[in-house]
Amino acid sequence: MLESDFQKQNRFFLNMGPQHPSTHGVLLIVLEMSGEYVLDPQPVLGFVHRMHEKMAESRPCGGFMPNTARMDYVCALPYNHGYVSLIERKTGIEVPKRAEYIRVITSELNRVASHLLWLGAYLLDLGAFTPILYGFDDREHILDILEDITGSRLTYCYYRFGGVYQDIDDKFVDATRAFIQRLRKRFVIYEKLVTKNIIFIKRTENIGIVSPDMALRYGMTGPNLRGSGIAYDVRKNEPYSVYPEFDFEVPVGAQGDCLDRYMVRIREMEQSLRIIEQALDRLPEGPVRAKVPKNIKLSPGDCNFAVEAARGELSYYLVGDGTSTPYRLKVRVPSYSNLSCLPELGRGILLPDLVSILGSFDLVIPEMDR
Amino acid sequence: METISILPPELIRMLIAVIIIISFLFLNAIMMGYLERKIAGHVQRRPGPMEVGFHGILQMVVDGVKLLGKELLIPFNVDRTLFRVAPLLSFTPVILPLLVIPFSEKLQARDLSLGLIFIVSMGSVNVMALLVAGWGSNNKYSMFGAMRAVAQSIAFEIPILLSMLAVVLMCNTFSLKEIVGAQQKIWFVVLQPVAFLIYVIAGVAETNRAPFDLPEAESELTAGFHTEYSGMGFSLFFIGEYTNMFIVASVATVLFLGGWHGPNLPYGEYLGVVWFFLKVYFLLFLMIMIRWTYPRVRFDQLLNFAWKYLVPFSFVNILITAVLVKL
Amino acid sequence: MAPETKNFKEDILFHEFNTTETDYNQRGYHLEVALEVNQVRKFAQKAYDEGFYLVFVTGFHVLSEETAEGTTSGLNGVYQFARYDRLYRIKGQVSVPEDMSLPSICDIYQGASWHERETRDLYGINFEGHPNLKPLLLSDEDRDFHPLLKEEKKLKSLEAVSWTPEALESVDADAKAPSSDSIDS
Amino acid sequence: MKQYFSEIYTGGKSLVEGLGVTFKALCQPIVTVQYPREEIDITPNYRGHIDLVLDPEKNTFLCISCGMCEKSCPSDCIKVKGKKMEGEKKKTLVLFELDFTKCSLCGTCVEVCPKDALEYSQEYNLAAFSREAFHFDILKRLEERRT
Repeated sequence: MLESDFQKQNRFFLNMGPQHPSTHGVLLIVLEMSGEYVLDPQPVLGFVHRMHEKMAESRPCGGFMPNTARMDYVCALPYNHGYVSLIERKTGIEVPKRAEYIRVITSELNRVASHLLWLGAYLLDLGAFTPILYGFDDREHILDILEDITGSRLTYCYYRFGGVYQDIDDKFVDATRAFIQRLRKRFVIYEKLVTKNIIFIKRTENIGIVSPDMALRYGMTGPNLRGSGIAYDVRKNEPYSVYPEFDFEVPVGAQGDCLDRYMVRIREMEQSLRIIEQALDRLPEGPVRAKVPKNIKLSPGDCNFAVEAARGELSYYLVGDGTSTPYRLKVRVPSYSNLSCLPELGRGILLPDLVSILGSFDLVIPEMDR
Repeated sequence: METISILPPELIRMLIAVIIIISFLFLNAIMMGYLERKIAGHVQRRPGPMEVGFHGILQMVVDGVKLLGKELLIPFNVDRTLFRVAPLLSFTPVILPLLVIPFSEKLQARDLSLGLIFIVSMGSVNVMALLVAGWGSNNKYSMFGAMRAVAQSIAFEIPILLSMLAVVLMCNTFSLKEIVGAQQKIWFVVLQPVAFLIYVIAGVAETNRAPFDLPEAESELTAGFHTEYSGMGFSLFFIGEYTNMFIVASVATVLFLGGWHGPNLPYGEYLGVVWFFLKVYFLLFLMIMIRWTYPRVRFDQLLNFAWKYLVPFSFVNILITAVLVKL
Repeated sequence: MAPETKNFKEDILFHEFNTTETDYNQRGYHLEVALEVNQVRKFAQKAYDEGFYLVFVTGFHVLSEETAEGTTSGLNGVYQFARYDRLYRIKGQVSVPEDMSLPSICDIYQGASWHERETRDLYGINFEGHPNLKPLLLSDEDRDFHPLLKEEKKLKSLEAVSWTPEALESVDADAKAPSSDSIDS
Repeated sequence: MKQYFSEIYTGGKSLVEGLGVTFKALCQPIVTVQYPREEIDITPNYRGHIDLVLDPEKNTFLCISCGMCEKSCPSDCIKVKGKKMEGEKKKTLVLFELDFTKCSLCGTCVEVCPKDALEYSQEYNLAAFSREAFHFDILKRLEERRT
């Protein structure tokens, strides 16, 4: 039906972005359209390209820490986590147990915050205004908790090679426990307001179906992949830090539509809360920072470290040359691969569905552009 | 009929009515704008406008002044005539229906025997404004908005008419005054709950309010048909939308909620307006709450909803009503 | 709970290539594959058939060298693949010949399309067979500007940045003896 | 047909439930803070831009102008200058500038300082009309705090 003669003759281009409300920042999608049907969406990236990888090559490895938080500012701590773990793997620094626990707790809190923001932003894309404010209300609690120990609210620079910047206190533990209780109650509200809503279900069910094969060809990871029914989570499949010590599930969807991706994220928040609870219960005593040489030397050769960021697998690939400056640092960001399937996924769908798909991918543009 | 002879000539009466209605229309837009912001704020657990006046009560006045002072930007390459005409076109037809609405027993500018038909026909002119605005803007997003508005309006006009017809069948008149008069004992919402529901849903869609705000749909079409408008051009659309909401709510009040009827007040034939406004603003409150609760429906779902659910239900409803009335 | 890699015999999957097993705990991946230019597509096809997904395609810049086949361009293409169902990461590395071109794998892995466009932006590697090799991250005006190419004096030879057990130990020796002014916890 | 009606029922019910949530929220107190009118106390751990620590006993800075912070700063935004005063063995700090436009608040300078002479300020209301306003003279800020 899409390739009728009429539609072939009546194609036109529509620039969606870079200042479009639902491209979340500065993403341009050039849509070739026929009526309200999208025939060929081509994303154009690079509006906030800052060449972080070049910056990494021009300063000692410790100096790149603040940059990691600025790639994905919504979920900065896993980016910190990946980078410090990479350097620790490269140099063989042992991290105290307590520090690893703190890393896991804060990373998971940050993941929940990221998902809460996504929840609101997605509903905003679908035209509901209120959930984003509720999401922000909850997220604000996390930011307050994290601000208290990290000193910043968004672009954290909390982890250090061999540990964390400062120890957590009882106030943090109590606040986190209280927050978990609160969020569990709030899930009921989200379920009533959003998950069960018939309009929401109609807007997301059977929209933008990503088949497992398609996910593999595009290298999709994270909740977008798990929505397609593949239980791939770096925290489970490639355990790092102290994740193997916790009991948590990897939620998966059934067919890979927007609703599945939504449900995966919602259930992931619950799992994150479980991890945090277990970590708080078993929090070991001890130092939070190992002794590390002042001048960290990166041995020649390459090294890879993957962590699960809120949007999927984040890989750092480092080539060292014996000095303290990385010779080459490649950051493999999840959203980049996730979005690359859009030209295939968005063929022949309606414009509102494209907005729904974009929202369900949970894109953070500065992360893709780096 | 004695009262008419002591009234001023009909023309003066109409002029006064029009002046009152136009000033009320602006007042309503200001009030609705304020209410919408305040309710939206509290629904989202924030205070809403707080700075201008007591609890921000003058915020909308200030905004109005600001919009008046803004330049009416006319983008390059637009159809200048259509672009300028569209806001006026959206504004004028919403004044006229107010002339035939009976606010209380005696407060009615003109009681047309075909009042209901008049309102419906004026309501359809409004979509013309959206089409002209979208077409004249020379912007693809505006064009999408305009096309959606037309299809949506056509689809929802039918259930609106059919649900009205059910009421008309029950009291055998198109005159709004007589319809209210027929509800002296029992409101039609009790007798016609399905028609009432259909009317409210279709009315929300007719006024392009969320969750049926597809012509605007800011997450898809930036701002839809009024993307290119600024200053007064934009605010006329804005006033038009709120007045349209008011008309839909007052027609619902007249048809289903018993118009000015309520517990007796002194000077009931004039002060019935209090009950009327209470009912109207209750409905408007409901419409605002709906906007801040639900996501937007998709375009084809909207049309499906009209044709697959609203139209069959209203047909069945009419059939049953007709049979029962005949009995 | 942690997926055991020992039980799988992935390393034999790529027996037709020049593979080296690596220590996962030190390098973060399990198998290193040294590729020739004409093997790249075969390697990608093999990885796809075996159910690997593409992690990234990138490159890095070293000194060009004289080899038996001729002068290399100094650029190296790096491909990383991993699996969804179990823990196994492989890295393919290929030296880009002097004409600065590599075969494109974006018809096997569609996701490689963007990675290859990015690599062209940053290094100027021309991926032959790519249908749409337009700049992605950089703008069209910067077509011939490749930010990650290093200056002559900063370039090191491929050996200097390649992994050797000895190199690690020599650095380790420095690291294992923290100097007195190291930061206390 | 049965599905048609059950969908109307569940759909309608979900919509009413959603309306219930927002209506409940409408009646609950607000949770936001009217920012310029009210302010929340900021946590003592907040990491603003750096400041020199004022030694309460000597009523002066602790900085020995060793320049470690300057060297370790990944963004090159710190400028430290010491001068040997006559009759003193050690250098005295004469200039300490921070270019806050480049600073990424990583805190490396504070951690690297051998004398713990740097601290984080609690200031977050930072807004100005010019770029130059963010070239802080940290030493001058200390002089102002001096009693």
